[in-house]
Amino acid sequence: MERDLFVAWFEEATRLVRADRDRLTRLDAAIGDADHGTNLDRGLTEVLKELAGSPPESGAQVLTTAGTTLIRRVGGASGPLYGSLFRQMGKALETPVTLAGFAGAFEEGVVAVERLGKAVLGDKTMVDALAPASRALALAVRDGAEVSVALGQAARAAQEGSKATIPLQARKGRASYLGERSVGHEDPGAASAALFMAALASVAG
Amino acid sequence: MERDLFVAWFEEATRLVRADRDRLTRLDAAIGDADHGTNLDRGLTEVLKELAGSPPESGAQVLTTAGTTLIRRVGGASGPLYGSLFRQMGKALETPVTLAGFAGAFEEGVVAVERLGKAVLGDKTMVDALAPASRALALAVRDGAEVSVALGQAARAAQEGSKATIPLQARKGRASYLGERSVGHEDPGAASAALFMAALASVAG
Amino acid sequence: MKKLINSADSVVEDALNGMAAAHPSLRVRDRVVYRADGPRPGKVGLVSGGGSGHEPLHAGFVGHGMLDAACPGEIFTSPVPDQIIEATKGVDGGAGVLHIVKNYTGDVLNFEMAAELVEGVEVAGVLVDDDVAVQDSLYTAGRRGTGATLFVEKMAGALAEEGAPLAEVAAVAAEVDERSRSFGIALTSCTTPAAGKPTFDLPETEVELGIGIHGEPGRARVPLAPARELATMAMDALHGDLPLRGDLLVMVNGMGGTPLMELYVVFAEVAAYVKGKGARVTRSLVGNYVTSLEMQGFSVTVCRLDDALTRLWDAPVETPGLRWGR
Amino acid sequence: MKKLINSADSVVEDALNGMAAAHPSLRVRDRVVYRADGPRPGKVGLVSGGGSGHEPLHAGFVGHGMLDAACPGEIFTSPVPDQIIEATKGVDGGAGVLHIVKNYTGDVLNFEMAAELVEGVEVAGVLVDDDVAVQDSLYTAGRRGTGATLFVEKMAGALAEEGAPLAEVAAVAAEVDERSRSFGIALTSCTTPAAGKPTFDLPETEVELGIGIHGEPGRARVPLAPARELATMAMDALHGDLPLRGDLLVMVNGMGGTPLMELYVVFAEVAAYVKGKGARVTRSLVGNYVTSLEMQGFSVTVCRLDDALTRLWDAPVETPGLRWGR
Ligand SMILES: Nc1ncnc2c1ncn2[C@@H]1O[C@H](COP(=O)(O)OP(=O)(O)O)[C@@H](O)[C@H]1O
Ligand SMILES: Nc1ncnc2c1ncn2[C@@H]1O[C@H](COP(=O)(O)OP(=O)(O)O)[C@@H](O)[C@H]1O
Ligand SMILES: [Mg+2]
Ligand SMILES: [Mg+2]
Ligand SMILES: [Mg+2]
Ligand SMILES: [Mg+2]
Repeated sequence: MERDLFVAWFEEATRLVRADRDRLTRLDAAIGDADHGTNLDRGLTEVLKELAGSPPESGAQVLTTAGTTLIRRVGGASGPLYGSLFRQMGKALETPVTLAGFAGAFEEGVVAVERLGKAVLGDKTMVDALAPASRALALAVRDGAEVSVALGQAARAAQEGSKATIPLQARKGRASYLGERSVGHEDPGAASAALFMAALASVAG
Repeated sequence: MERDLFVAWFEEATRLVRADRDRLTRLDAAIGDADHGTNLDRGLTEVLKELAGSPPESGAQVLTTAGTTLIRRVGGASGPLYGSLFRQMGKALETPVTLAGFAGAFEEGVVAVERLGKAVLGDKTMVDALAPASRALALAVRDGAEVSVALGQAARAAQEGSKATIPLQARKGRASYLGERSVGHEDPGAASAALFMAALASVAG
Repeated sequence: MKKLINSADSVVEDALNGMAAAHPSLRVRDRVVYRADGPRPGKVGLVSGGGSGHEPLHAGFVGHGMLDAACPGEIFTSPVPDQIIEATKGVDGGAGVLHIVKNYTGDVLNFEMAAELVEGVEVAGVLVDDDVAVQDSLYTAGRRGTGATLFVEKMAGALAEEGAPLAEVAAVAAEVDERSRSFGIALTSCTTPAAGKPTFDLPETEVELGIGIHGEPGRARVPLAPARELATMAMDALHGDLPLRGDLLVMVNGMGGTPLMELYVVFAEVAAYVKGKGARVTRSLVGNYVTSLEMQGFSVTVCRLDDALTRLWDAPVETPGLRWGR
Repeated sequence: MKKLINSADSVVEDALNGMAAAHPSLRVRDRVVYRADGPRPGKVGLVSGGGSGHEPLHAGFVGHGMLDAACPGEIFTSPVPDQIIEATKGVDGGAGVLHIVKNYTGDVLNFEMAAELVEGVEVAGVLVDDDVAVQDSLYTAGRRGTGATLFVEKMAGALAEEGAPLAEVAAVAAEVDERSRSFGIALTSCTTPAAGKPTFDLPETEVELGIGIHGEPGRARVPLAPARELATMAMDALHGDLPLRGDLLVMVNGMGGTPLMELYVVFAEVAAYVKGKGARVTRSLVGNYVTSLEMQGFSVTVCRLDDALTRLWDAPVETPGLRWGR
């Protein structure tokens, strides 16, 4: 059932974020305010509670519930940004879910993040992981790739995108305050976005 | 000239206190508020300035000037206590200065300290160095000892008295707040009193 | 980490309980701190908020002549839209509500979402961005809001208390921000309860120049120097951005762990600097007002006053963190 | 040592210059801080003082309704008689002067000497000794004066402002002391500028119970515990000495380096404790008021109020460190 798959995505993402909570917070300490791991962990814990408390009926509903919960519970920059990603995906996702449909919804979500954050690729934000992932998905769809291959490529693209933030000077978010001193550090939001994509590849791949 | 001798006493005491300033402050840190070395150093520096600025005419005047300056410049507990010691000595000291006369004046000074501080031997204060020194002086006078011998014995008695404060539980001064935790530390005021006596033995002994 | 807390998770909640217990003039409900005597019909409501850890900002500035409500987020994490929506509705006396928002992505996004979602209340917003340590540019997040937030809250609050309409209150808020600049220097890092260790490592011999109020590292590290030199660095940065002229409101603000005595030492240098530029400190504030947990260090905020703003600054205020005139 | 100072030698002087620059209501002359509007004929003058490093105590409490002058000594070193004599003469409005003296050997001796030497002014004294961490006995220096000093200065100051005679002002001062108790806990040591290193070493996992305000070590070390437990230890010590009953004025005071947020966490626990004993917190104060340089930690001071004292507490006060009602 597609609904369970999406629930599993958030369960796995929560597991990965929790396991990497201190790393995410450390990344945020270096160029931000040392709360990204805590923020996401708190938010995802609430998401799982919400999903368990009033189980949604569709994959799309899982996404909107998760997005709304993140907006309502996280705060900070990442709360509204991740919240908008999933809410927009939920709105755009059609049933039954196909790989192409998912890729389209994901792209809409990423565009929502870019709009809200006024960030473009290379600003050293979560967009630097999300946008390449979306692009990889779209290419995989075009090439008629298997779901597992497509999601694997998306996860890899996100991971590479996150690492690619290291040499960048931040132009958005808290890291931008550091100017040149932001160079040489991975963006925490890009790193957590890579975890989301890895979680998806692992449950649906 | 006796006046020069008393000036030399304060010069030597200043030298010794300055050399041991950090040790005195460390002793005060352990059972007090970490300022005894600084307090005395500041006060004695002012005493030397005062003595140089308006040179007193007699040994007695050196003592009263020093005492008044310590009262006016040090503050804390040790300012009034050392100040009273030297002021009272200055009042009591007769010209020409004899060893017996000095011993008598010193005893009066020590009594002034005890009165002002309401401290008795064994309370773990400067009295624990001053009173034994006074007693040693008196005994030496009784025995007709040489000046150098008498002052040497006084210095030793002060030094031993100071070390004897280590096992005591303080009943006066800041160290009394520590109750049993004051045990095992040398009293900073007793330690500085021993320096005063050592200085005297070194310039007049 | 050594902190007077029960647990990292409960610290914001516990502190709010303490505030509620200490100040009968406040009401705390669902993570919003309100004036107990509000809302007042016809009065513009002032709502601010942001991450916790900056106390007394913002909750300590709720009261007569200043804020009507504050929305405290988790430590260094902006509040969520729900809090802001509740606060906005709760303080509306029919004359609309001003959101005073420090310019951080998180604060801006959450306040924007709340402003969109709240219904039946006219909402205006002001963005505080006074920190000259941050390069301002079209392509970045822009300057941070720090010390000037207190000035904006105080002066806009005074005008609102007089019954001025929303547009005027918002305009004065923007004007105060426009006329204010800040610069901060840290001697030590802060430690967030959740992270449990210092956000940055700073050697005994160095200071961070141009720090914000979230333990963000600054723009540069320089050797520890006497207060006079550090004050000069801060003042040069301010003066270089907005020349010091005329009557000034000057705040020397502690970052939370710096004792008042040291702030006065800095203030003496700042006052001398201002005098040297031919300007006048006509109003001042020295203390821990916009803090960063237990960080040691200071920030200076300067606002170029005119008579109208001076009057608003002097107007009575009665909050836990700032009080005079009543 | 990381401090915002120019030099260890000049820190008191520099801070006083900063105070003078920041507060036109004060006059600083020869190491005495006076009310600029004093002395007032017929009003009893209030003089206090002590070592520096406890800011805002005492100089921050000079002003209408509180002290007429403060005599700041070197860091943690009582002032010298000359200062106290000058201050006493300077504030005398013909109705005599009250010396408010914290019970430390140095403070007592220097104030006593000054009282003896000052001529032509009627002087009364009150000794503040509220710290229950210190065993009280005929054979020791007795209890220290800590947080209650602020209460004594406030309430005696209010009575003096009303024009009460010296004997009455002194009696109320003594009564406030009698009804007040304090207990302090340190998380970290302070560092005096002259010593340059922490007065005591305290492991990351331990706290000092029963500390004073000069970096004196406490009576015992215990493992670091949640705020609730630390607050309970402090309150048990207070309650054991003077049972909590009726209306209470409660101050949760920071030692200088503890952020306000943590003090509110402690206050919540203290308020709950008081409630549990069936007493009432009717007035409170939360903040850094009687400090120990940059020490982290807190003290609780409780005063058993009656209506007369409540009225004196509520009376207007206008000082840099405490202000309400004007
Ligand atoms: N304007 C923006 N657009 C896109 N992503 C952003 C933007 N600002 C911040 N982010 C992302 O949010 C992350 C920080 O999230 P978090 O630490 O939870 O919030 P905060 O910065 O408020 O403390 C950054 O690492 C970055 O990836
Ligand atoms: N009541 C007292 N009688 C005699 N000596 C005392 C008394 N109280 C304190 N002292 C001495 O003063 C010393 C402390 O001096 P100092 O550190 O300069 O002053 P403070 O205690 O005010 O900081 C103690 O070590 C002790 O020897
Ligand atoms: Mg962050
Ligand atoms: Mg001492
Ligand atoms: Mg944050
Ligand atoms: Mg001292």
